[in-house]
Amino acid sequence: MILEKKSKKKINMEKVIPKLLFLTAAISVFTTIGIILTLIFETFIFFDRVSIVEFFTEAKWLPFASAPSYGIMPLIVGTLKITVIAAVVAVPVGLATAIFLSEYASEKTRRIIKPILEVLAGIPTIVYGFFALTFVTPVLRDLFPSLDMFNALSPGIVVGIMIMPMIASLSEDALVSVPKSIREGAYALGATKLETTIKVVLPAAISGIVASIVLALSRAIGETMIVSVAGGSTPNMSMDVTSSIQTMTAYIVQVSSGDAGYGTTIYYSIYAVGMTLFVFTLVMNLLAQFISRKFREEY
Amino acid sequence: MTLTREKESPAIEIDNVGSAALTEKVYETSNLNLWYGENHALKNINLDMHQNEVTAIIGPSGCGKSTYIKTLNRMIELVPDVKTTGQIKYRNRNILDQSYKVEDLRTQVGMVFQKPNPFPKSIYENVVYGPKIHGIKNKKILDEIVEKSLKGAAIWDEVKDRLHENAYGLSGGQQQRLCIARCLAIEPDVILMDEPTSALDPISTLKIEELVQELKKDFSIIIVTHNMQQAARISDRTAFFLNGEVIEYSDTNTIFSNPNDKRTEDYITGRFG
Amino acid sequence: MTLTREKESPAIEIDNVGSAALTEKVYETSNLNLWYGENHALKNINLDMHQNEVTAIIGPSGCGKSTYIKTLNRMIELVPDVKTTGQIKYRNRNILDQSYKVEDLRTQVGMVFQKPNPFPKSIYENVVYGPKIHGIKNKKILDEIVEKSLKGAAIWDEVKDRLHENAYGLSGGQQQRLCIARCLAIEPDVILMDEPTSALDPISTLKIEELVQELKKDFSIIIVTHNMQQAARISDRTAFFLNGEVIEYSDTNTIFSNPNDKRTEDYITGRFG
Amino acid sequence: MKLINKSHVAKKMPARLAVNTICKGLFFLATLVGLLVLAILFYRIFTQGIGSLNGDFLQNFASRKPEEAGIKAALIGSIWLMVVVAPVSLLLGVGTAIYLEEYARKNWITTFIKVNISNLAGVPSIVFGLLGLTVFVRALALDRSILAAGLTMSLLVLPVIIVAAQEAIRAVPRDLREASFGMGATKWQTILKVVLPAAIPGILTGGILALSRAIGETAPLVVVGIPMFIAFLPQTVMDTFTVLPMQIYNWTSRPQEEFQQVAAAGIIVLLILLIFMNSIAVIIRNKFQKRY
Amino acid sequence: AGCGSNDTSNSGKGNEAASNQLKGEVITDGSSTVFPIMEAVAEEYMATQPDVKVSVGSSGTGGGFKKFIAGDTDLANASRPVKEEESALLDEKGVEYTELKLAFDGISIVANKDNEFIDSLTVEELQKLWIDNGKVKKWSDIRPEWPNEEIKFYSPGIDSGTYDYFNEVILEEKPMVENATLSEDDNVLVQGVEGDKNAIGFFGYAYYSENKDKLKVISIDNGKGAVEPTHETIKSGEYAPLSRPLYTYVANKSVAEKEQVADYTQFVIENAGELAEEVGYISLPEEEYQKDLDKLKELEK
Ligand SMILES: Nc1ncnc2c1ncn2[C@@H]1O[C@H](COP(=O)(O)OP(=O)(O)OP(=O)(O)O)[C@@H](O)[C@H]1O
Ligand SMILES: Nc1ncnc2c1ncn2[C@@H]1O[C@H](COP(=O)(O)OP(=O)(O)OP(=O)(O)O)[C@@H](O)[C@H]1O
Ligand SMILES: [Mg+2]
Ligand SMILES: [Mg+2]
Ligand SMILES: O=P([O-])([O-])[O-]
Repeated sequence: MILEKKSKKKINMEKVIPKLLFLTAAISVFTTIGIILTLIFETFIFFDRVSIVEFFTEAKWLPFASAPSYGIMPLIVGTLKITVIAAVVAVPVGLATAIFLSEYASEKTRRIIKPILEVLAGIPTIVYGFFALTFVTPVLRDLFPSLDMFNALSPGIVVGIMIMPMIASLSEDALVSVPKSIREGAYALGATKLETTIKVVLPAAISGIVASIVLALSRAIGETMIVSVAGGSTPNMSMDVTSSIQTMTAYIVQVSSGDAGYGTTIYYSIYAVGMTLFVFTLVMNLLAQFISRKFREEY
Repeated sequence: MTLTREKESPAIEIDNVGSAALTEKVYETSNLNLWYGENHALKNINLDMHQNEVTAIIGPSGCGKSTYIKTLNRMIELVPDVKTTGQIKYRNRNILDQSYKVEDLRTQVGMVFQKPNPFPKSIYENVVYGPKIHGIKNKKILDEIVEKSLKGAAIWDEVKDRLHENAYGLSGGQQQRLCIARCLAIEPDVILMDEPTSALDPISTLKIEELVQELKKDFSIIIVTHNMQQAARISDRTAFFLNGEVIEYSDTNTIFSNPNDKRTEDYITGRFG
Repeated sequence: MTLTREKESPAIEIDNVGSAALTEKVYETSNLNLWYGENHALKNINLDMHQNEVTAIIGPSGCGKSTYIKTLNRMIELVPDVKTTGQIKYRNRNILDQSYKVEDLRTQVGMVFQKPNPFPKSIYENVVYGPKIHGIKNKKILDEIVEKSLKGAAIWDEVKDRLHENAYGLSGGQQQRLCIARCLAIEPDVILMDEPTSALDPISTLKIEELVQELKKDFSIIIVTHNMQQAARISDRTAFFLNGEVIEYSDTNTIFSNPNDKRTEDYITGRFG
Repeated sequence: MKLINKSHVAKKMPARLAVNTICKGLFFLATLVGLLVLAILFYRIFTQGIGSLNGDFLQNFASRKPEEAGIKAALIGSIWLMVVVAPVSLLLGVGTAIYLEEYARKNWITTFIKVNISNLAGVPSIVFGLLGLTVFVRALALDRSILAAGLTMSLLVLPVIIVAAQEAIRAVPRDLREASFGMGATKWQTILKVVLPAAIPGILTGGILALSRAIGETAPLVVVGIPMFIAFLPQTVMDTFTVLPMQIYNWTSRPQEEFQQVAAAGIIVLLILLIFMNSIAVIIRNKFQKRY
Repeated sequence: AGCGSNDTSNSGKGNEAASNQLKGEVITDGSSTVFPIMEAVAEEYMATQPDVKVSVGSSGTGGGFKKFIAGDTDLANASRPVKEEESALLDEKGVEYTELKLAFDGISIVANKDNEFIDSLTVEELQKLWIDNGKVKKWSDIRPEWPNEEIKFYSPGIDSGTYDYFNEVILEEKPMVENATLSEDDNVLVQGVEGDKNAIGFFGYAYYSENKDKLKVISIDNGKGAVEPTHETIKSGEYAPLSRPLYTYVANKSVAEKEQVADYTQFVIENAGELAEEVGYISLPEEEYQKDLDKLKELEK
């Protein structure tokens, strides 16, 4: 009786839907192709004027000098400094928050705190920029007088604070979706909450956690305003976090909102930097995927 | 009326259980009430459990068997909004007292659940999880524990060649036996079993039942079961639950051959198989 | 050797099953093999199932019972990396043929699983899920279906006042009966049951068993069970699986009173209860 | 015969419990860090901006005079932007996640798409601006409209939604799907009626994070060419507009001290909008959240 | 207060515009330095012509020219004259344009409030301070009587119009001291100089005049005695060489074809001076605006 009710339309849906969904998935690919195309032509013009070898081997980034030097390394170093500092802040704090919320906090606490933290992720980055410059930097300068007005430390920490809710929130979801029965199994063996969490729940949720970290760090790499406001704009190669830096993104903003003439080599350099950044995140993501797959094999 | 009978029960016990009644008491439950929010799930439970005995808890679905057995190792606390009154003494200390550390309790009191719940790890890692968290690191001892526990749970032969594969590749029955092995690995004092064989085939069930008989020499076992034959076969005492109350608690022989309460008799005779 | 016996079985059937053998065949399985990756889980299965009969599948844990029953409605396809050869005819059409729409098949062939798996929705929504996806929208008809199905699964009285509460608040046994009700709601032709009573208490089990007897008047039922008594009590034919092979398939009386194969006998006599 | 030394186990117990308690404290402190930062930020912004926040501020357009400057165009513009971004990014994001988790076969195309998505998450927003300018503004001739900016922004936040939705869908237990298939439900019905409802909390988390980002972004819109000053309200998605963070950015870079207070007031408005949006999502999320 | 209305020479024009209600769009983009002037002009213009939709972007001088070249905008605001590369591209695309001057921005050199010794600098001293010589610079290197302490430099970002102009007239295209702290945001520089006792920095006049109480301004001696940057000295050209003009570029085609663009451009020229003053810049001498008006008249023909 029920079978007869089936309409032809439904069968067609089953064929159409996957194709539609495939199209939506393909949009991300089109976006990437679009980005590459947008970047590549201007990048070619740039490399027509500046040798690609110099770009990667030269240790100085001085595009505005009378004898300009285009060595991307200092910008990469600046970006890495920010990313590492942000990771050092965001990963432990974010994971600890996720664990606290999913394993220790009462349902009520959880429901209150999680959305509050998510507000942190939505504060305009320019607000964070001034927060870093006018609050975090002075506090840090009280602690370490040798710290410059513009430095890598303060924006790094603030970028960490900005991406922390992303890790906390997404990891918390991953932890919560580990079945309750698995936790019960561990508790019943006399495991403490900590032991249950670290040895059973966390590994079971590892793919979600790694995904959240990669996502957050990608955002740290791509972050612009905080770094431009509080990090200064002096590209350098030193490993020192107390002095002024410049990141790849900050350079792109500097030029694209600045005075550089359209058609000048400087103008095209932002596309070359953008392309480098793109490749940089690509490599990092491939690496993260590899690591996450390795993790998963264990379980 | 139930209460009156409960109060008489010690006398009945001594009459019927004979030597067993002289053993030490592991658990003493008195006036235990439990609510899930508004739902009064356990009503004034009074039950004593004895060392080196198998105590069976039977009763229809939803009568509170799982609830009660989970209270014995305070797993029930994981459900939000649960309230208890009364007391449960384990080895003379009230476990419902919040100063009693649940981790201590659960190290003494192992548990096997109704639905198999292996960790998403290898078979080996599942078994050594307990010993490892309790501080055993010696690889040789761990290997021995794994073999002994898996043999104890009658699953060694099936998995000995794939100890490092994921436990989720096992069939339902195999998973449950693995969970039993995991519990045995911490060598507990009491083992709580919530319908441990409901997912097992008869041969494995038989092995587990034999194992229970074996284990009771050293441990005390409390088992929830639907299977009245199982209760009759392996337990020394049986408690019959109905709607959150203990209707009758007595020596297993008495319960099955000569129940005191009409409801017990009705339930027993509705049996089959 | 197994194969030889399999080939003789039609003759045995006709001798022993009598009238039942004359009924129409619902399923005809021939030379079915199944691999999970490298693991050869079903080996050359040949089995016919008949209309308006209860066919029981018994065998020890891990022998392939669940695998086989899941192949009958192609649920096995959800496991990645499964390969099959041979054929299974349902009402004379080979369901392993990829042109056969699984949705059609599964609308005809309902299934109840080993572990209760209600949707995280209300009790009511669980039951009407099937009818709704098949296009029934009339509220009155849906209400009727809910009542009829829940009564059929012997759970109506317990839940009739809380139809719109979440199904996860039910006990394990109640959840499983809800799943049975959910299956009945689509009024299938064949019902596959994978140890449907393994999480149920005896009273509910009895009700389900009675229900199975009732349902077989209109439907055909294939049931996997550990409980040999259950198989003996409710089935017309019984297949005994071992290590992925059908060792013996015959009229239930014959299997239990006079098994052909030594292994069957060993398994049967290892029984208890 | 005993392999486990009970007294040894008992001796270790206090230390294990202590570690548990200490870690619990640490986890709690970590949670407080986030809350504390938020509190400091809010305190600073509110004390600075509350004076400028009044009815006129909400009803006026931007002005060169701090006391007359208002946020109307930017507030309405941000709301318009969300009206485009929310449905487009959720539809595309959840659609992609469903495709990847439920339909995609394990082949190089799928892997390629996945790598693509996580990579897009790291592309700086300004690059999306360049893309939006080339594709939406110029090639599709959408001009500097709400639609062009909204589509650009949707692409920008898409990866966050996809990744969150994928995780949420993956976490739905397999036996729920089996139950649905077992009743003859088609794949799409199963996804729509069983998988998605169960995955909604996780999807919404992604949605909140994504929209929060979209509402606070400036750089790509600047590149797309969205003006900073506008003294009229958009009527359709094809009109041009401006948004809160651009207006705020503009004010913070003014030399006059009074504009810093106006900027703070603008931030308060943005935060209120943000919290309002989050609350809606959180209410839906809490309604659906269930531990299996 | 309304603008144009208190300027008698413009009143005729303004009235004519008011009686003739226009419609359509005027799209302007470009320099963030010019943005406040353009915003003010647009604000006033829309009070007289509510149906003309004027939008003002702020994507930088370079970004503004890029859009101008692509034909996206009617006016490109700039904090420097159009560059060779840009005008080549404009020719290539066949975009004819007219340069209009809007106002002056005076660059102010400032030090920390607690700096007791510094009052004025000569242009040579400025060069000595800011041009890199590979060594760490101390105050005593400039004048021996000054303290033997390291100087901290604060400068606008290399890609800003302010830097560009400073680079041209002071640095003469030689590299700036390497350890200078650069920021794109002038408010950030104010913070830096305010918080650093040995700081010296420069930025737009408006940022100094709004923060007079927090900063110490340095007079510049260009051979004719020390001159402090003030409204008057900048306008008169006395404060030299550190004041630069700000521009807008209008597409000839837009003026010829779009009535509202022509009308708006005229409004810009008539009101830029006064409105520039309001937002912190300095107006040009009157004859400069008259020259621009004449240019515009030519185009409208
Ligand atoms: N988490 C819970 N929240 C609210 N009520 C619950 C919860 N768990 C169980 N209950 C209710 O408490 C009663 C006792 O449930 P319990 O699981 O203890 O029964 P049981 O005897 O173990 O049944 P079964 O044999 O089906 O497992 C039932 O009515 C059940 O609906
Ligand atoms: N998804 C899977 N992948 C690989 N092997 C599997 C999978 N599922 C089952 N198996 C293997 O196939 C064999 C048959 O399993 P099946 O679940 O059919 O047994 P069963 O007879 O139903 O057992 P039980 O009574 O314990 O449920 C077992 O050896 C099992 O380990
Ligand atoms: Mg139970
Ligand atoms: Mg099975
Ligand atoms: O925005 P600017 O080009 O004036 O620096």
